[in-house]
Amino acid sequence: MTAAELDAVRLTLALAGTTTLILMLLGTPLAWWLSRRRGNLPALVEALVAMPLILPPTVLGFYLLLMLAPDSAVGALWQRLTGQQLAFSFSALVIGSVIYSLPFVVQPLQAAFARVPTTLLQAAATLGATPLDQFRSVVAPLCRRSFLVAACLGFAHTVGEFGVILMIGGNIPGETRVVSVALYDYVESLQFAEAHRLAGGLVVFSLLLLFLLYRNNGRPRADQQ
Amino acid sequence: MTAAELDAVRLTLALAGTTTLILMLLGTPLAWWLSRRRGNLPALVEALVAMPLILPPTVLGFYLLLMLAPDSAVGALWQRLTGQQLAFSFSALVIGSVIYSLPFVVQPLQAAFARVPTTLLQAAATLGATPLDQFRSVVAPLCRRSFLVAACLGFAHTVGEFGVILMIGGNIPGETRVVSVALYDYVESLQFAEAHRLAGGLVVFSLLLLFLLYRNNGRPRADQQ
Amino acid sequence: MSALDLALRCAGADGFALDITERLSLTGVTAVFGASGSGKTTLLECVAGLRAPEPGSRIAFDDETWVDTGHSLPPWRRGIGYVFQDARLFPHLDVRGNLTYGQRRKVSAKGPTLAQVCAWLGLQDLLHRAPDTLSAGQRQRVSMGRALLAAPRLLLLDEPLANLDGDSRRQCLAALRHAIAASRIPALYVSHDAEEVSHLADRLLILAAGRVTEHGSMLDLSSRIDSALAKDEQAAAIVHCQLAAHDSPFGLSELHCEGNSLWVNHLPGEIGSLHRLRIPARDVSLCRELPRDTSILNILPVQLDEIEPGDAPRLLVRLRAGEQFLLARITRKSATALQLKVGDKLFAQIKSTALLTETAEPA
Amino acid sequence: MSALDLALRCAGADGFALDITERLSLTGVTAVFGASGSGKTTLLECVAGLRAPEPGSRIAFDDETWVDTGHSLPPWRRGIGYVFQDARLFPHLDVRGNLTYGQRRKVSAKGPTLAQVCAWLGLQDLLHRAPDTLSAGQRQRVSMGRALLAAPRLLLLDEPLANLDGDSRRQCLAALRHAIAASRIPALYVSHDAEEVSHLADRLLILAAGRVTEHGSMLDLSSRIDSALAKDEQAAAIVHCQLAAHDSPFGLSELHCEGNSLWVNHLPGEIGSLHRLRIPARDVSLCRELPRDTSILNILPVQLDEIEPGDAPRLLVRLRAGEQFLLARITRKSATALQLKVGDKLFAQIKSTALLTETAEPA
Amino acid sequence: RVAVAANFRAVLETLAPDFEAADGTALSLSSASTGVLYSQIRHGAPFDVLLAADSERPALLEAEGLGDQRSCYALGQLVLVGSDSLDALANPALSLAIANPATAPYGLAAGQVLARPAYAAGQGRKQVQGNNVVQTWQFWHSGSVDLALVPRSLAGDRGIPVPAAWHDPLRQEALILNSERSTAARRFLAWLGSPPVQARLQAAGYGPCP
Ligand SMILES: Nc1ncnc2c1ncn2[C@@H]1O[C@H](COP(=O)(O)OP(=O)(O)OP(=O)(O)O)[C@@H](O)[C@H]1O
Ligand SMILES: Nc1ncnc2c1ncn2[C@@H]1O[C@H](COP(=O)(O)OP(=O)(O)OP(=O)(O)O)[C@@H](O)[C@H]1O
Ligand SMILES: [Mg+2]
Ligand SMILES: [Mg+2]
Repeated sequence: MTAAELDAVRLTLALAGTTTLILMLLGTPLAWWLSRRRGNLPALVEALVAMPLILPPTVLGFYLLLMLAPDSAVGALWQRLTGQQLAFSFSALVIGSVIYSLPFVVQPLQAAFARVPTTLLQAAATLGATPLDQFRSVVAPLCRRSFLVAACLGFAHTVGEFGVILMIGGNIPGETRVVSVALYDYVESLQFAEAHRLAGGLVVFSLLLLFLLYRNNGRPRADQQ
Repeated sequence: MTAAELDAVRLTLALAGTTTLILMLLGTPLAWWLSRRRGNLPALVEALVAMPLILPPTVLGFYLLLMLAPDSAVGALWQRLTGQQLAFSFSALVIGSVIYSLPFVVQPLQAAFARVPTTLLQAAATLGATPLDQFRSVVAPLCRRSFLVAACLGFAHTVGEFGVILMIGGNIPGETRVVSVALYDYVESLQFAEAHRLAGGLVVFSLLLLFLLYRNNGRPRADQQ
Repeated sequence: MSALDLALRCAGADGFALDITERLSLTGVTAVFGASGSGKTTLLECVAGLRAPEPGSRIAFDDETWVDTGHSLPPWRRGIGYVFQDARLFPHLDVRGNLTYGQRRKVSAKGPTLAQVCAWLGLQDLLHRAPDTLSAGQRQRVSMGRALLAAPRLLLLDEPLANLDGDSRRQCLAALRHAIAASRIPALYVSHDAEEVSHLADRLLILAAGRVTEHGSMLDLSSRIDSALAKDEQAAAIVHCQLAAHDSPFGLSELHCEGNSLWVNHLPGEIGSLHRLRIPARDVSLCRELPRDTSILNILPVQLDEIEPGDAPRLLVRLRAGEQFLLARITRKSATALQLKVGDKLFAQIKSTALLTETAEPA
Repeated sequence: MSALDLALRCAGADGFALDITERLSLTGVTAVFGASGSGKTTLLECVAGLRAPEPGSRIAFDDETWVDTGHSLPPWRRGIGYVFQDARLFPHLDVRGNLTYGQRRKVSAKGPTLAQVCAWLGLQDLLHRAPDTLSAGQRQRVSMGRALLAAPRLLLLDEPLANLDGDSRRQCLAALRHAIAASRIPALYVSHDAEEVSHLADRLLILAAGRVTEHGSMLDLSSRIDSALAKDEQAAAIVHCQLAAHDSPFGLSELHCEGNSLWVNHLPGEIGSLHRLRIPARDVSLCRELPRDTSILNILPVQLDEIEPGDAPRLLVRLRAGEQFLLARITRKSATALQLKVGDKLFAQIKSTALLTETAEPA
Repeated sequence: RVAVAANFRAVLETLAPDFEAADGTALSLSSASTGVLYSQIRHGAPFDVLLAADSERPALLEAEGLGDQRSCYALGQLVLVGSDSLDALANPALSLAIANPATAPYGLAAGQVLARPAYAAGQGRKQVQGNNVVQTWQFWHSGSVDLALVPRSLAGDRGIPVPAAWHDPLRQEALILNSERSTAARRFLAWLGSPPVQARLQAAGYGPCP
């Protein structure tokens, strides 16, 4: 593996890791809220969360670029706060990936949360558990597998994403040039041997990781009740 | 809306519709099988299903193109059977979309199926329901919402996809030029006004559709048990 | 005669293992009795095909092999009706949908109608309700109705009346008796309630720690003082009688039992018909002289047949009345005071108010 | 004195509405009785805060307002222990995890230890087990233990013993009595079993179709022949007695009740201590003359106080023994034969074997 | 920092070490399609030089004041692959891949070639559009189409050249972007225009700028 590729791998892992972390932190309460409420507002929020799915990544990336550019409100604010430009930075990639991958995290979590029996939460409440405690001690362990699925989808999708990332990241080596973009570069510049190698490595690595994850987190009996 | 755009919309709906249909038909038994088995084979299959997530769409498209080309095994077989070339046909788009969107359908369904209480299936079995009948009369209605989520994710993702489609579809107007590709063309050729218009239409339409869907299929009580 | 042949081994957690080799006769009701955790539910689940017994196990229903080496008939082809300890209603169907679930899938043309079952179990007003708006007792009744409507060849009932109050309990018990008698479905009936069981059961299977400790006809087992049944507070003997007369003004019926009269609650039936009576041991007291001017209507001359040994405060004694036996539970103090010994001629007093319980079928 | 003040309205499906305005005294156990679907669970859920009553409802526990207009204390701050009709164990925790769930969250330092509760309820061998490998009765016992370990200020028990066999039932009942007596936790106890209730309860609340039909002390209600309780097959009177002597060789104790001796199963307690005895109406028979040479040890001279009117085959009669009352259920035929009328001097025979049931607390 | 059109990246990567050795300045290559690069530069992408695949977008950027000193660094050459003769373009039985005329200059050029009366007979053929020239070449390379009109830089010596007069010149222009490193950028462009480098570009399939 070349040094440039190593750079790209490092960057990809950092990006996917950060994104997944933020996604889980953000997506969990959102999904919980959505799963417990019904009405117009939640339905609207739910639809909004699904929006990034509809737009082609480059197009979404284009709009994100408009949003994050230095002359936009968000971009300007960021620049005032951090002194750095937002667009074409690692932070921009994280923001883009979070928005893009949000539905992959929220939707499975929401479906899982909705199926946690209210009766168990009631039992926990009578035993002195506050709602947060109920979530931590009952909902979370019962939905372990769905958390896994959500994190996997979020992570994998961030790894595989490149349209948005290319657009708002700018393919800058060591900064925003992640594996998917590098792979794209290889294919675009007809370096098929390198492309095969990188793609093969990516596939084998992910396959192994997912395989181990899925095997050891099979279908626990506890999840079925 | 121009005639060309209308063509693209028509094509997109046809593609996403067909793909979603096939995805549900294919993904449901697959997810069911995965949710009821544990061991190495299911874990491997599960990991394989998630693979398309990892690869950037254009790269995936490139490999798919190699797979579907007339001199490949699949392409040749197809040509012998149908007399038509597979690559750059609507069928190729469907195949590509199905592969690409499979994880979005299988994963939420699998998580939902895993949480259907075995006790209910046992009750159904003692009442004379065969496994297929149990699925139809117990699992399916209990997982109604997850089917909705899966179909939405699959549909939306097919609509939004363009890397794979561009690669194996060839951007042929009226045949493989779907909305996402048209939108991409607008952005690429600096026709921003058109891009905004098309993207806006897409977003508003989808938002409305999803909103209505989610509102009327809130969180049914029955799903919670 | 049809029978359920069992040669079962099925392990549970912590070294528990159900281990049964038994031939259960398939007419009427077989009660399954045993302490919490003794394997009653496990037995029913194995018979239903919901739990796989260990290799080498065999289950045959009449001439049909259900389980044998390398073969297991799936539950949905065994034609059973299972009333689960938890009701297990389908949450996405209303009561009507739950009730007719099995009916729509039944293979035989027999079986009661929806209207009949609703009337028996008092479900008419609940048909459109969702299961999660039902009270526990209501759920349990729906679950019974669902099993009955499937027109099964074998009923498996796991404490179906546990959550019911006295009235509903009596009503449902009557419904079960009726359904079982009318359609001649054999049943395995798990219960913790000896009285409930004696109303319904013809045979008794007692489990302890996964093994059969007793198995036999209700009649035989209930007249023994050394059976597990006798230890129960509700121990009772069962006697055969013939309906002799009706006393309509007082709402009673007169039965003849070994030449003596017994007065019981009005029994439907023709003069001369045969009946089985359950006589709880705790309702029987003994005197050496014929008591007079007492509110107790039923006094039988008996001979003391057997006295439970041991020095517990209370004893069970077996009394012979002609060819049949009664049980009486008395204090050891009384036994000593009366100087009871085998062979004594005594009078057994039985409160007629206690004799309200005719058992399952006319014998 | 502490009390639970209720002014509740809570609608259910199909026009059902719980409608209660009552002040429940909070010492000892209040039994909640009523037919299936009469609103018992609904009541408990409202008290626990799991179901929101209609606006205008009020619940106050001692001086603490739990529910009032625009205010509702959340369940986790009410300090209750709820034993659900379905056990509701946490499937992802083992038995130990379930038992200690509430214990780890309790606010008071009181409450029994894990070891104590396990011993009471026989859970020692189950601690590492997953809930789905437990039998129904085992699950129910874990659920009880979980509630007790949370050291609640108020126990809500919804048929906790429904799935238990006779022995486990007695064991758990004893455990509950012990826990309630030791920690003086008040309890609302839903049950269908009159006998179970009379062992435990000090007060009785009877519901029918969502409304309170009777509410009062167990003692008062149980000596009335017109209460809903009297209709039950298990109707019984409760009398106060004083422990007079132990008869160790025979395993009995002698009690004095209004100047008469009653022999019962050996009672733990000192000579002179006060006890409450439950005397089931069906175990009492009447004679005009003092019977002799009988196995019945307990014979009380009584005066006939009241006869249930009507022409049912069986009647309930109330008997005065000094300042206290007994109930007897006899056939109308006997009543007519004996020409019973109010004021008659009679002898009540009570089988001592029936007198095994001391009620909740020494009175 | 060089923003380079995707199809020029491979060539530039082989040349880059020479410049770095000669000048002592490290090159950082960022590639995307020219359209994407344009959007990025308009929204503040931190590049010093743009090597576009066309002349239109550098001109737009210059007009918007985001850069100056627009210059041609190479001229594209269109070739036909998949046949020995240009006459194949008149055969409707053979399928053809071109780049998207709306977004790629090579596509535009291909369109102009196909518009020639001599090839009118080929109108009914199956014709697919690649998103860019690379994809167009991949279509042909995978065997999915019979013919493709692609740059000579991709085809190597496999294709037959299309006369340059048949289409507008394919000027690939560079632009010095506003940044503090514009002197290094100017040195880079001067080096790119130097005869030895130009010679290597021609070997790679590019023509000299007029
Ligand atoms: N799914 C299971 N896996 C392992 N062990 C089990 C399982 N279900 C029950 N057991 C154990 O097997 C034994 C018998 O359980 P079973 O449910 O048959 O008892 P039961 O007689 O029905 O008791 P109850 O009257 O309490 O319902 C118990 O020790 C129980 O803990
Ligand atoms: N969640 C609910 N929504 C609407 N109605 C309900 C709900 N739960 C119970 N009901 C109805 O309210 C009435 C009282 O129910 P409740 O559960 O309180 O009865 P219960 O006295 O506990 O009966 P059981 O002894 O059978 O458990 C019943 O008619 C029942 O159908
Ligand atoms: Mg059981
Ligand atoms: Mg209830």
